[in-house]
Amino acid sequence: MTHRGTDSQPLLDIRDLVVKFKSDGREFAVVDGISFHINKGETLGVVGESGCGKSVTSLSIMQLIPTPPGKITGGEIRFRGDNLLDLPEKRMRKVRGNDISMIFQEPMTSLNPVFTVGEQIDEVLDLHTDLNKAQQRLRSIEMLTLVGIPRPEQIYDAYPYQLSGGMRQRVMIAIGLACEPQLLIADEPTTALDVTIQAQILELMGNLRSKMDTAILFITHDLGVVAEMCDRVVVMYAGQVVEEADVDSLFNNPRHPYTRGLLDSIPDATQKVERLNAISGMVPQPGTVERGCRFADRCSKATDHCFQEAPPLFSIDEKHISRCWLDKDHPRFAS
Amino acid sequence: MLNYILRRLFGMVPVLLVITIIAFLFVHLTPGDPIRIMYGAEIDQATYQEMRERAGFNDPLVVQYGRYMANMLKGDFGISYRTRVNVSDEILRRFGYTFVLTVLAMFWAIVIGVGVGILSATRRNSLADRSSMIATITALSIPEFWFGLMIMQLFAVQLGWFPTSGSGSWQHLILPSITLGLGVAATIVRFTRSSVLEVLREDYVRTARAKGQKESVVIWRHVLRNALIPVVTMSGLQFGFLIGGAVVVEQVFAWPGLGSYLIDSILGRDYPVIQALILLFSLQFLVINLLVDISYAFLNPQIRYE
Amino acid sequence: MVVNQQSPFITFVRKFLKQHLALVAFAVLLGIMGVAVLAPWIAPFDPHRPVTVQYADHGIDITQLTRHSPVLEGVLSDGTRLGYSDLPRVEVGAQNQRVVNARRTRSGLNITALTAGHTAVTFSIDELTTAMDVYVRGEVPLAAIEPGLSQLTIALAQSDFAIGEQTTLELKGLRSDGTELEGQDTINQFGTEYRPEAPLQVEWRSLDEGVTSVNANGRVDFLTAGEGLVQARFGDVTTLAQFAVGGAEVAPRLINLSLADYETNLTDAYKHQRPSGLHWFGTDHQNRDIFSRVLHGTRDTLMIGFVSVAIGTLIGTVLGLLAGFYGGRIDNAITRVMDVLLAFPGILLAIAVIAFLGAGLINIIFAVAVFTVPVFVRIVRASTLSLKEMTYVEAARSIGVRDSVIIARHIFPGTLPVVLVYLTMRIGVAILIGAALSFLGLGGDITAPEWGSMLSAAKDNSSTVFHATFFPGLAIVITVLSFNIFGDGLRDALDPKLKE
Amino acid sequence: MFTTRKMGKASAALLAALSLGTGAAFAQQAVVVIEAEPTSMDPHNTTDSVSATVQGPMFEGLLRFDDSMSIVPVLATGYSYSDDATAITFELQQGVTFHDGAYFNAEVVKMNLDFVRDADNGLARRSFFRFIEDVIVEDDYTVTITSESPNSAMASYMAHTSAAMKSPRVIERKMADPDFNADREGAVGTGPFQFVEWRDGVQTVVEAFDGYWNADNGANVERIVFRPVQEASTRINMLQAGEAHLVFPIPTLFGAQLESDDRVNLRTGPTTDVHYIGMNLQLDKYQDVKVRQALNFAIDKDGLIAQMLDGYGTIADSAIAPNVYGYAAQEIYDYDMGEARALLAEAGYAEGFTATLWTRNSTEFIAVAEYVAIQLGELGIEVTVEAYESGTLFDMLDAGEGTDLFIGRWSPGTGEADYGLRPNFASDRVPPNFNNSGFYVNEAVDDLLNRALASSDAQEALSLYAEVQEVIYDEAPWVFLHIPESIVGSAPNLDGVYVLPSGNVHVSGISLN
Repeated sequence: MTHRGTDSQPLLDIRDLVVKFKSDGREFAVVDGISFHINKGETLGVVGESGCGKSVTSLSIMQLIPTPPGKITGGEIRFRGDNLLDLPEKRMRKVRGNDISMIFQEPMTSLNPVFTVGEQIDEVLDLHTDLNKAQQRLRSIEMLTLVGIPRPEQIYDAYPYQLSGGMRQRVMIAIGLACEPQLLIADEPTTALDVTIQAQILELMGNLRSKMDTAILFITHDLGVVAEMCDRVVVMYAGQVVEEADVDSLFNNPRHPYTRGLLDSIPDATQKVERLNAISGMVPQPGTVERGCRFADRCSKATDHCFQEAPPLFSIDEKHISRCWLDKDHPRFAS
Repeated sequence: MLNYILRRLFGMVPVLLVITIIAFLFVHLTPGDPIRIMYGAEIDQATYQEMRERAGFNDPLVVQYGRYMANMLKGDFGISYRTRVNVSDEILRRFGYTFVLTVLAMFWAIVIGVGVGILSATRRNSLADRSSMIATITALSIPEFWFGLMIMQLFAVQLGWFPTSGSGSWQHLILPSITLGLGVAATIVRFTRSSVLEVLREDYVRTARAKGQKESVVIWRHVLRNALIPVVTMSGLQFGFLIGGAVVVEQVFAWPGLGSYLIDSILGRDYPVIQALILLFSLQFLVINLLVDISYAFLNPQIRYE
Repeated sequence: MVVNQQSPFITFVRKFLKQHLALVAFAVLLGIMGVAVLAPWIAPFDPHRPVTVQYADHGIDITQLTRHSPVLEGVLSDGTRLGYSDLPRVEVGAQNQRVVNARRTRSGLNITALTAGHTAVTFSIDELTTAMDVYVRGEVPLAAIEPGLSQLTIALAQSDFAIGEQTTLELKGLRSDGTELEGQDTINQFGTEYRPEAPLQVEWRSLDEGVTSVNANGRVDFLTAGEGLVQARFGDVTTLAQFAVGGAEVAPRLINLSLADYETNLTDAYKHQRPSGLHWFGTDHQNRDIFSRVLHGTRDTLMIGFVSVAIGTLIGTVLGLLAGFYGGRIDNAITRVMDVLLAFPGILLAIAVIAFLGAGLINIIFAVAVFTVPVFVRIVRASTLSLKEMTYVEAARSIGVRDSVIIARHIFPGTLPVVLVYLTMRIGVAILIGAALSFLGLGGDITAPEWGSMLSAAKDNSSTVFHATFFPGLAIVITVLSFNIFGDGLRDALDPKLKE
Repeated sequence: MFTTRKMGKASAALLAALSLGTGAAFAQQAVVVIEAEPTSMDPHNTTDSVSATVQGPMFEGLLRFDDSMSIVPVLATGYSYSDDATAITFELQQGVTFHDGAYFNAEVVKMNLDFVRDADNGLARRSFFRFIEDVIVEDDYTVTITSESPNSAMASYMAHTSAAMKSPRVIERKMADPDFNADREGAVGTGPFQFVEWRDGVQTVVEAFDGYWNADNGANVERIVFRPVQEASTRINMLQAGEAHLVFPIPTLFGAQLESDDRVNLRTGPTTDVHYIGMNLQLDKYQDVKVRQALNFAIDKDGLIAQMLDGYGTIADSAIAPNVYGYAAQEIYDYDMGEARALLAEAGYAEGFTATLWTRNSTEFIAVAEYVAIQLGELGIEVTVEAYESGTLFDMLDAGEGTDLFIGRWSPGTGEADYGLRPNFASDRVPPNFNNSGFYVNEAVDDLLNRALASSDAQEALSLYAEVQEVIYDEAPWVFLHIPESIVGSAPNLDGVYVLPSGNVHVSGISLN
């Protein structure tokens, strides 16, 4: 979470979000006080290993956390000023798919096998627009062409099982953007695709973003994608934000040891290396680290202090913050 | 789709042929002799031999089978040894009784089964869910005839709400159909519940919700269309087994359907009736299977039959 | 994601332990299996023999006699007493033939208790009758019953009279409980109290042809010479008085019959004794202890369940895997055969096999196994079809893994939850089918202490004797219920997608 | 004699009337529940008592048995034997018409008897009338039946239900068209009720025939409906719920319970069914009479009646039942295990032997078999019970191989000693012929039976039958068990029905007051 842009109010502003999950009678915070914001038309990358809480954060924006076992226990999610957590379910439904929409990681199972592609796109139009059946069909076909699907008329009447993974993801994007939302949450949209398709999808998302001036919350564990797609990046670890910065300053001047570890483990095609270097150890189970920095036991520069006391966020500069005692002589960040 | 149906119908013929052979052999090789059964100890050896000769029992089995198949193709299933009535007329007359009983039992079973199944799946671990689970498991563990005897004793004899047995008016149908439908209803509840739970976990349900769709529409349109496919198969299977159950229930409630007719004829070694009934039951079952498969394709586009 | 350290088996056990209901069911099942093994030692009675024969070695003295041999003596007019063997043919009759069966035997007289209740039993030789009261105690306590009159006697001071003389006979009555009634008035008084709705009175009658005449109060007039004979009657009971009138020569004749005891208590300890402290589930129509029979029956019933379903599952799963995995001709052949088997709906297939092979435990097991195979083929084939589509199977095939290994290691585990769930439920169904076969009269050895046969034997009197049908039926429900709940627990524990 | 227990208190009658629906109209229809489906409406082709009972109200013979098995005239006004008992002449009732309008006369009697005796008509009762040599029509209303050998039991044969008279038109139609199904459509007799319909598995209905010749004791109800219900407990429920007027047979255990039920009137009557355990005398273990007598002493008949029949039965003290003509009581083998063990030891089987007991698979038979097996077990004889469907059992017994012990029941339909003893003890009736399944061969018994049948002097016949029964009882080829009572349950307001010892129930006189 960096300093507020002076010019306008952020599109989405998350403050101290806490999400707890109950299992076997014990409750622990998968998301432990997260804050960040997205400005209009901006693409924010959220990076972290699996289990750091990035998917849960995205689901809590849409308030699709399955309760039980999960529950949003604290913080605010302000979208265009009003706190989504206060909205009654009826109003929240108005937001989903219209103002904020979401696409998921697994395209193979994200579409309903017993309905045609057209029916599934028409459904979101039917919910949020007053287009009649014929107009919905036209709009859907238009969206299909927009996302680069060949022979859109036939695909409109086809069933999901007749489409490849890439094609299905394009349909998901079509559904997501059909109502021209202001924010598109993409939860690892290309992870399940092979590389060539991945590139096409990223390029497609790039064009659409500029055409529709849609903000994208891009959740991934692939720093390569971040570099290519995102304006700003938030690095998450074990339910907390550990670093946030513009793309360039993050890649050129990573402050937090975890971010540096992530960047070092990107294989460099030019050098021959015996072993790829990786960060040793495992992500701690949520709620297992009571005291000190959560990355301490995997951090090569960890000192006793790191084990005793959890580091706060420090402002490296007005657009760059890091949660590490190494930067303790920087001013503490005050949101 | 059409030639698939034709192919399946054509495929049934050999199966039915095999069944007629099995039914024929099974009946002729089992111990016991219908002439002796019908006339008991009263007739002496000479008359007994005469009657066997006239009924053609002494001819070689192949000849008897040939005669039987020839008649059958003419739609004549022969004369019942026990009641000396034309078997096909008798079956036609009694078919209505069993059909009404099984259809009503199936009606109870589907209405209760699917309704309670969805209810308990959508309100998981609530009181309703837990109690319905206990009730269904218990219902599956009770022997049908024991349950029949108990409710007959309570509702018919003690309280007199319903007639104890026999046929006549709609009241006669209530107790037998509930007894018959009990087990099937419990099976459908369990199956519907697990199927709905399965689908609720699917990604496309989350997609539907992400579109801003109402929870009720998510359930009735997205979840049910997928969840009901296995339920249809299971109900199809259960309908076949209903006829089996009917055999016991008809015996307890003296319901003059095909079930009790079969038991009487097996105990009475009534060859023609046994053969005809076995053929009828298997034909009925194969037709039901075909209907289920066709509905399967209709419901689930993924499985296309060329 | 939370990375899981333990082996799948431990997770399975951990998840299973959370199913409290299934745990209880599992404990009940262990209990039932224990009973099946230990039945001969824990059963209070031998299940094959009637309990009355076994009471002796249970330290229960058979006070409940079901039989009584009355000792009858005749009294001659000259006072001599005759034993049974010297008496002429005695006619024996029970007033209520449902309560006792009274008759002559080669050695003497015999009264056998039939059902609970009270009756009088009369013994008569020509015009002489004496009676006794028999009480048969059953389940329902007897209503208090007034002891009836058993014997009349006339005390004759003098027996030879002259013509024209008179005498009044003194009548004495003896009730079955020993109380004595002096004189005709007291006896008549007792007559009105004993049967208010049809009061009994003493009646006098002269049996000789005109030698004597007697009035309603027992006053005798001697009219001509000869043997005088006067009968006194009260209900069924009679006595005689013999006179030598006008110096006539009179041979001694029987004037009275007497019994060693006029009252006896028997017990209907025959059959269908209601559940009691001694017999928790009561006794069946052969008076065998139902609780012991249920215990012994556990073994046979479980055997039907386990063995038949084990065979059915094994065959069914293998065929299902082959049909599902290979498809094409194999699938078609197997499905067609299954269609033939499935063409006999449910119990009909088992009936056909039993009717063909004849009754017997082995045949039931085989019938139920055959009945189970098609179900497993269909279930396993369905899940194999869907598992086959999974990417990890294609992945395995793409790296050249042999089909048999794919099926064994990749596909079969996927079908495990469905197979296991159905396995436990089919055991329940197998037990139910076994019971239904018995009910239809096609079951195993009808005399065996097996639950199905016990139900079949009791089915004809299920509406009158509740316990004979109720307990075996309850035993079936509890066993099948435990299997079903245990099956559910297994399924939930084994289901990998189970998030809880 | 049969004893009627009138339990009906005022309230019970009212309740029964109410529960049976509206007053007069419905009361005119009597519902009779029977245990099985009738097999035929043709008396000449019927062997089971259910069909005989259903045919009862429609058909009449020349004579019939009353409730104490004595012969009563019906279509014949009287009969007389020739002095050498080879012929019997009947004077016939005049003015009798069949339901289809045909007249009844001597010619019709001859046509009936000739038709049933003709082999190619394939009627089950052909062997029953084999004793008839010829039927001579003396005049319109006099007919004489002759037999080759002297036979004093011909009257009893003509009183049997299968000696009923069918309409001549039915016989002519059957002669003309062999495929005509007389069993279904041949129900045309002279009785007070005529055939309406027979729907298999549902009901058989007969209604009052207004042209009945014997006007003063015609039908007392509009219609009688016979409903087959196999399940005993269901039959009893129908009776208690007031859905049926008459229900039989009632298992003995229900008897005890129904005694105390006001809604039900129980009628019991002695039958002529003698239940016994047959032994295969060809096996050497049964050769010695001491063994056979030991088995008789080892069975507690009193206990059997108390436990298996709930008291509804008497001990069989001869090979035929008390109300069979010619019965002579013997001295019962009382239950005496000591005597039984001694006899067994004397015969050289001190440690006992193993045996198999064949029985029919109906519940009552199995219960008796179990009881006998348990008691023989106490004597050291290991008995395994094998239950078979009745037809299969007759097959196995007639085949004559592998027979050991078997439960038998025999009741002479003619109600006289010859048909009671000959089929079971005559040496020419050993398998495969029917019923001497124990291979009992005794020339003296054969001779006595033939002389008794031939003698026209009743007293001589009776003494001969007494002698035969004594010989049989002492030689004990059977273990003599019991004679059950038949139990019939009826609504309190039902009357005019009696149970024949042969098991048939005479319902023609049924009335609902």
